[in-house]
Amino acid sequence: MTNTDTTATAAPKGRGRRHTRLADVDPSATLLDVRDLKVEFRTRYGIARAVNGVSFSVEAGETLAILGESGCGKSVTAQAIMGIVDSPPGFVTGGEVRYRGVDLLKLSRQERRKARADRLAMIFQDALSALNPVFSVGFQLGEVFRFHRGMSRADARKKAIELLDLVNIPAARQRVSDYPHQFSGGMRQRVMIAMALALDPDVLIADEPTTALDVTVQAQIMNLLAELQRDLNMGMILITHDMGVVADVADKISVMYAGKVVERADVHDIYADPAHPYTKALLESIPRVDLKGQQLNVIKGLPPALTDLPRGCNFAPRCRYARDRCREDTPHLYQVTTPGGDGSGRTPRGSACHYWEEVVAQ
Amino acid sequence: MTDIQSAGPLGQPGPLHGEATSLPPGDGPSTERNASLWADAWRELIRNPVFVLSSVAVLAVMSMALAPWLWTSLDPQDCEIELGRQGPGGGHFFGMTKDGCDMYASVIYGSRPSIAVAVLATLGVVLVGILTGILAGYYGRWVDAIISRVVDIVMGLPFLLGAITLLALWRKREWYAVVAVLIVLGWPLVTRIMRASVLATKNMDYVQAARSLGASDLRIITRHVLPNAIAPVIVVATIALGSYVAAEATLSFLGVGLRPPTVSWGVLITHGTQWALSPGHAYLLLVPAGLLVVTVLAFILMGDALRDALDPKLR
Amino acid sequence: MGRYVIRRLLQFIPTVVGAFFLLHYMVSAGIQLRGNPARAFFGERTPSPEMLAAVKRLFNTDDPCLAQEGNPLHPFNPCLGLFVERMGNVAVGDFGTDYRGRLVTDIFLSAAPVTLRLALIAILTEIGIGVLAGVLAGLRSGGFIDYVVKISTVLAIAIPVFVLGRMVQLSIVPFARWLRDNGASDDVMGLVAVTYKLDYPWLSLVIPGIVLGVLGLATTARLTRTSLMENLRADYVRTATAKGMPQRRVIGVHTLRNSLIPVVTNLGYSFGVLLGGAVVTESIFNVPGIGGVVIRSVRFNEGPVVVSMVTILVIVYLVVNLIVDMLYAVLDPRIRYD
Amino acid sequence: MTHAVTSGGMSAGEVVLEVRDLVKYFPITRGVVFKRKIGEVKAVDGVNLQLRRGETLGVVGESGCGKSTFAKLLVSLEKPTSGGISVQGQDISRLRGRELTRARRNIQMVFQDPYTSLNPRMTVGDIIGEPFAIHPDVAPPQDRRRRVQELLDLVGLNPDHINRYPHQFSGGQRQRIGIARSLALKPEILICDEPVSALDVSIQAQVVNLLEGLQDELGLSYIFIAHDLSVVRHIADRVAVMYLGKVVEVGTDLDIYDHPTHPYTQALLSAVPVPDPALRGHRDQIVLEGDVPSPANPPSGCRFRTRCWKAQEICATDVPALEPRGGSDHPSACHFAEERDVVHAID
Repeated sequence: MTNTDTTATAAPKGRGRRHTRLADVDPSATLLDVRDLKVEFRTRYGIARAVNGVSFSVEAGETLAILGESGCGKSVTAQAIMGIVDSPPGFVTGGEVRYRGVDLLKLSRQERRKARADRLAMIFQDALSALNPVFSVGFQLGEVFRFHRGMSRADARKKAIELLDLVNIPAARQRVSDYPHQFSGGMRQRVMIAMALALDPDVLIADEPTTALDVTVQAQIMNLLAELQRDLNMGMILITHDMGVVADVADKISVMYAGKVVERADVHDIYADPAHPYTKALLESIPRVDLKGQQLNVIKGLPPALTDLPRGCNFAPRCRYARDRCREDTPHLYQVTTPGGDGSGRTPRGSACHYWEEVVAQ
Repeated sequence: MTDIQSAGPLGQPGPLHGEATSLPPGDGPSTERNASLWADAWRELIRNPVFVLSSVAVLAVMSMALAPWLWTSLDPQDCEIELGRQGPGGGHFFGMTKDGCDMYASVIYGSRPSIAVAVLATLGVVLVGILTGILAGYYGRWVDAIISRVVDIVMGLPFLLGAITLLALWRKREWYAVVAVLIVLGWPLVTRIMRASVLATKNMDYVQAARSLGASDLRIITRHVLPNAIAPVIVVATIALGSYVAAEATLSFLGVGLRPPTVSWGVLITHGTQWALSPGHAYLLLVPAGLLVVTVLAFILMGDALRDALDPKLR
Repeated sequence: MGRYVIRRLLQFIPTVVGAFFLLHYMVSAGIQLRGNPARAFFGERTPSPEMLAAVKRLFNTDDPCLAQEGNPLHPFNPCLGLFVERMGNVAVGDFGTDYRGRLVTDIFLSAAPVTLRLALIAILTEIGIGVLAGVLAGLRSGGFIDYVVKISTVLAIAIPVFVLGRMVQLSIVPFARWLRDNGASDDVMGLVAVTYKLDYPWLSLVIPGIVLGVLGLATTARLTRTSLMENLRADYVRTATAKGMPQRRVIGVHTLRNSLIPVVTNLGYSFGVLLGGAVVTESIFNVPGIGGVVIRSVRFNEGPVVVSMVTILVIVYLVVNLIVDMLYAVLDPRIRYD
Repeated sequence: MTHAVTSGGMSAGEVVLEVRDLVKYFPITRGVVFKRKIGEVKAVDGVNLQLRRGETLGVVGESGCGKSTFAKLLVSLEKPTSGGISVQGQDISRLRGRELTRARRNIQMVFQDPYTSLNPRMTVGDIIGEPFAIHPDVAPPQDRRRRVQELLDLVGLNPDHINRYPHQFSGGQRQRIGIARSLALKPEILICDEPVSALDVSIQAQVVNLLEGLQDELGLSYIFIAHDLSVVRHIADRVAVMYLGKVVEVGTDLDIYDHPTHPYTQALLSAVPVPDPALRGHRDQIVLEGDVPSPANPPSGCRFRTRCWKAQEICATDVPALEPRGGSDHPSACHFAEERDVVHAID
């Protein structure tokens, strides 16, 4: 472990007064290491613990998928990493987001902004609302270069055209002065990607990038993303609810439920031997295009309200493995060893279930 | 219907009933909001001190207009011209009007014509506006084209200028002429709001569902469109009521509104403006104008509070 | 953009004609219902038939259509022939004369510069202070400034302009006296004058202009505030932040432009309010502008002069609205490329 | 044709719904005062389909392919430009007034969005009871409450919740309310327009299972419109694939998913991700270029030709008919139809 690491752990909890600096990055440290991240929303109906102690890490050239249903806190996690949680009502109340060893949560505003510009980038689900309707895409792309690289208008425009070319938008030279509403859904998402890639980020966070798109367009966009990620050697965090998309592109997966990571594993292991009842139930509840006559299993009930989480395991009320212990004792992330894994042990597996062995065995 | 009656629980009772039974009895997913949206808005409103205060003020003013004798035992007609413009004091806490009547009694009784004009004008504007708004929004096509064009045209006449013109040609300014002019020039605003609201509601799937069940237009409009589209109109109507109270006064001031012997707030304030700059007579303006401003303010604040409570975007 | 402009221009013509027709129709119906304003002009006196006829001709109300008691449409006869005739007159700039024979257009032109100055001061107040207050309140919603802006704007909306004008005068009088006693310069005295002073064509209009602008200021501030707050929550604002743009650029460029769209669209409507308010303000501050003329014509029962004056103002209003719509298209490309 | 495979058993084969040459064009107008037509959006352009008793016909396609307009035509929310819709032999597309209202009892719709398809100002009892209010002869007033409670029970909701408002229910529960409403008049046919696409994955299965259970119980026939090909495969007996207002391929689920012959079907299926990382790189992947063209200005000849890797000159001139081709026995509208398995692993 590195120097910055120890000083940061020694620093008082909560938002440290002492700012760390982006210049302190250690190139040998993990690209992005999120530890025990906590975000809460203070609403008039109480405090919603949207993210409740989430940890994961990504290396360069790696794709981590965060999988979960709506309201599980996956998008808020992404926003907390970027530092764009709407505040109020949202507050990051704990944890660390280490980029190459530097805790982004302890950066000054100015440095944080620089990190957003240069190191991290994000793609949003709905490109139509994520792009400003009153500026041309050329302006919105070029702005990044004009502002962060001090380029002239003409140069920024040239760069914008290059980027549009990079994401395969036909006739980029003409389309650069068009407005977002003049593009189709798929093209808009390409513009979004171009904007994210403008300053060669090391980490790309894609928040449901294809949910609003048709399957054939989804395939185009996912291929483009995978290709760019490989070429630019980025670490990618893919946030989605679609288990099919994840199976195609992710290297490893963290499954979230009610603000917590309930299972994490290598992509092959998790589909072969899910070790958490939630993951297992999800896999059994989705139909597959290549199978007929499948029995769809149903997960009874609803996810808990984040303002009123149950005691013990959050999933216990819906779980078919649940016992008394589950309603009392909050499970931590147990280390999982699966018999059926391919033995390479690329990613340490974890499952937040007291009875994970039983889940794997069945 | 026998097949459904005999159906009972289906083949897979567990999963089918799971979602419903897993909830604690009597609890929906959001326990805080356990009633209709109006009830919800109401609960928020009665906790809002601004709304409570402004509705108390509105109720007070309304009772003045309906039953002025509850507020004063004095007769506003009981005047002595020699006492005109006598300042506050000597049993007349708010002084005497220009014509030597008790100012307090005059202001109380003066609420009636002012409020009556505002209430009637608002009623007319809302009725015409809702009707035309529904026609334009629901039926679309040429009905909408015609109504929207007429709305544009009437909106092409600035409100006060239009009112001055129309009333200038009316020799005696009876209350109903003022009401008529306010309605003629005011309805397009409500039409526009209602039309937009109906258009938004009309595209909701529950309207399509009712139509696919074979519901008549009348049923769809009264049961589905109107209840869901009317909230913004209620907000606007509340604020309009206040602004019509002010409009009555302004028209009186310009010499085209109500005029003596009718004693309205507008008439009293107009007298006040004529005398206010001479020393010691400011009360002639400040007393009736103060009450008018409080009234208008109450309606506006009430409308604002309603908007906040009814606007789903703020939830 | 070109098609939008053409479409707007094409819509402009029927609106103008329609507005004139509405005005004409209500005026005609008024005459048919309530008698000829030429008669009202003489008040209590009984004019000779010749004099009455002469005034009717002067007021352009001698059309027999207005007195056709037997007509089934009476008293709601639209008198289309008269309307066409009047439109013809309007088209060549003939708005008739007052009872002394002065051309209404001349009266209008001589009074217009004063009103123009007054309106300019009012609009500057309205936009400048209104947008600023709205932005400050919207950025710190729930904060102290927001509170102050909220209260003062609601108050400003609740007080009728003529009451506000008189109250401002009431509070200025002692202040002006004190200034005079302390030997303030003439310019300062011009500024705090309670009525218009010919010697100070700008200074003595500052206070009336601000009074006139207050109502628009309040609506502008409220609109800016809500619009800004709505846009601050928009996804594209989050995108701008995620791009690493500093706060002032996120707000100054990405949020403000979008927030000002509804404010601009409201400007046209608020100009109509301003015209009405100008009549009131000019009357309170004795400003010899168009409003003064309108009020005088009302007092002297010169209804047709009022109609002519208002007709000209409606043209001005509609032209301003047309310009505002063009401005709207400049701000919002979604309209332009419809 | 031999593709009439049905489920349910009992009176299989009887056609309950037949669509002939169904066309719906929406005019595009321009003009300030007088609207003149400058073009048409060809939303549905000559669709022929049959639905048999107890069968589920899946209709799949991407946004803009006309499948939602098709659903609205079937339940008479839109009037067809031409063509006919026969429900049990009666052409409902020409009906008006009371006759239409009566005919609606046989064909009802389940809507996509459970949040906008229920009137927020009405109680659940009023929502599910509205069909009885509109068709008073179906249930006498004193029976209505009981009938509503039976329907609630049927779709797996607590019958005591009759006086609650929609916002007190979750998305899945709301969709059950919508299904209960559509069943009130005992229709033969349900048109399900994307009934699960607005729901979370863990809730989708509940609604899919409910629909399947109801079909077995009540002998319903479904037209199941969706963009999610996996769900359609699960529930449908036969599948029609739509592209730009036309059906390009139709057949049993086996025909379409395991033996597709139209290039568009193949591309569509290959784009569907399979939740199994073991198949990664082992499936035939076809990535189409570009977006779906505008239905206001569809390409000449075969509409898919602008994105098709097989397109030749004939595709621009001749509209391919929907007929069995390329050694396959199910109809496909491609001049160069050829079977290609894109769903399963190829090696």
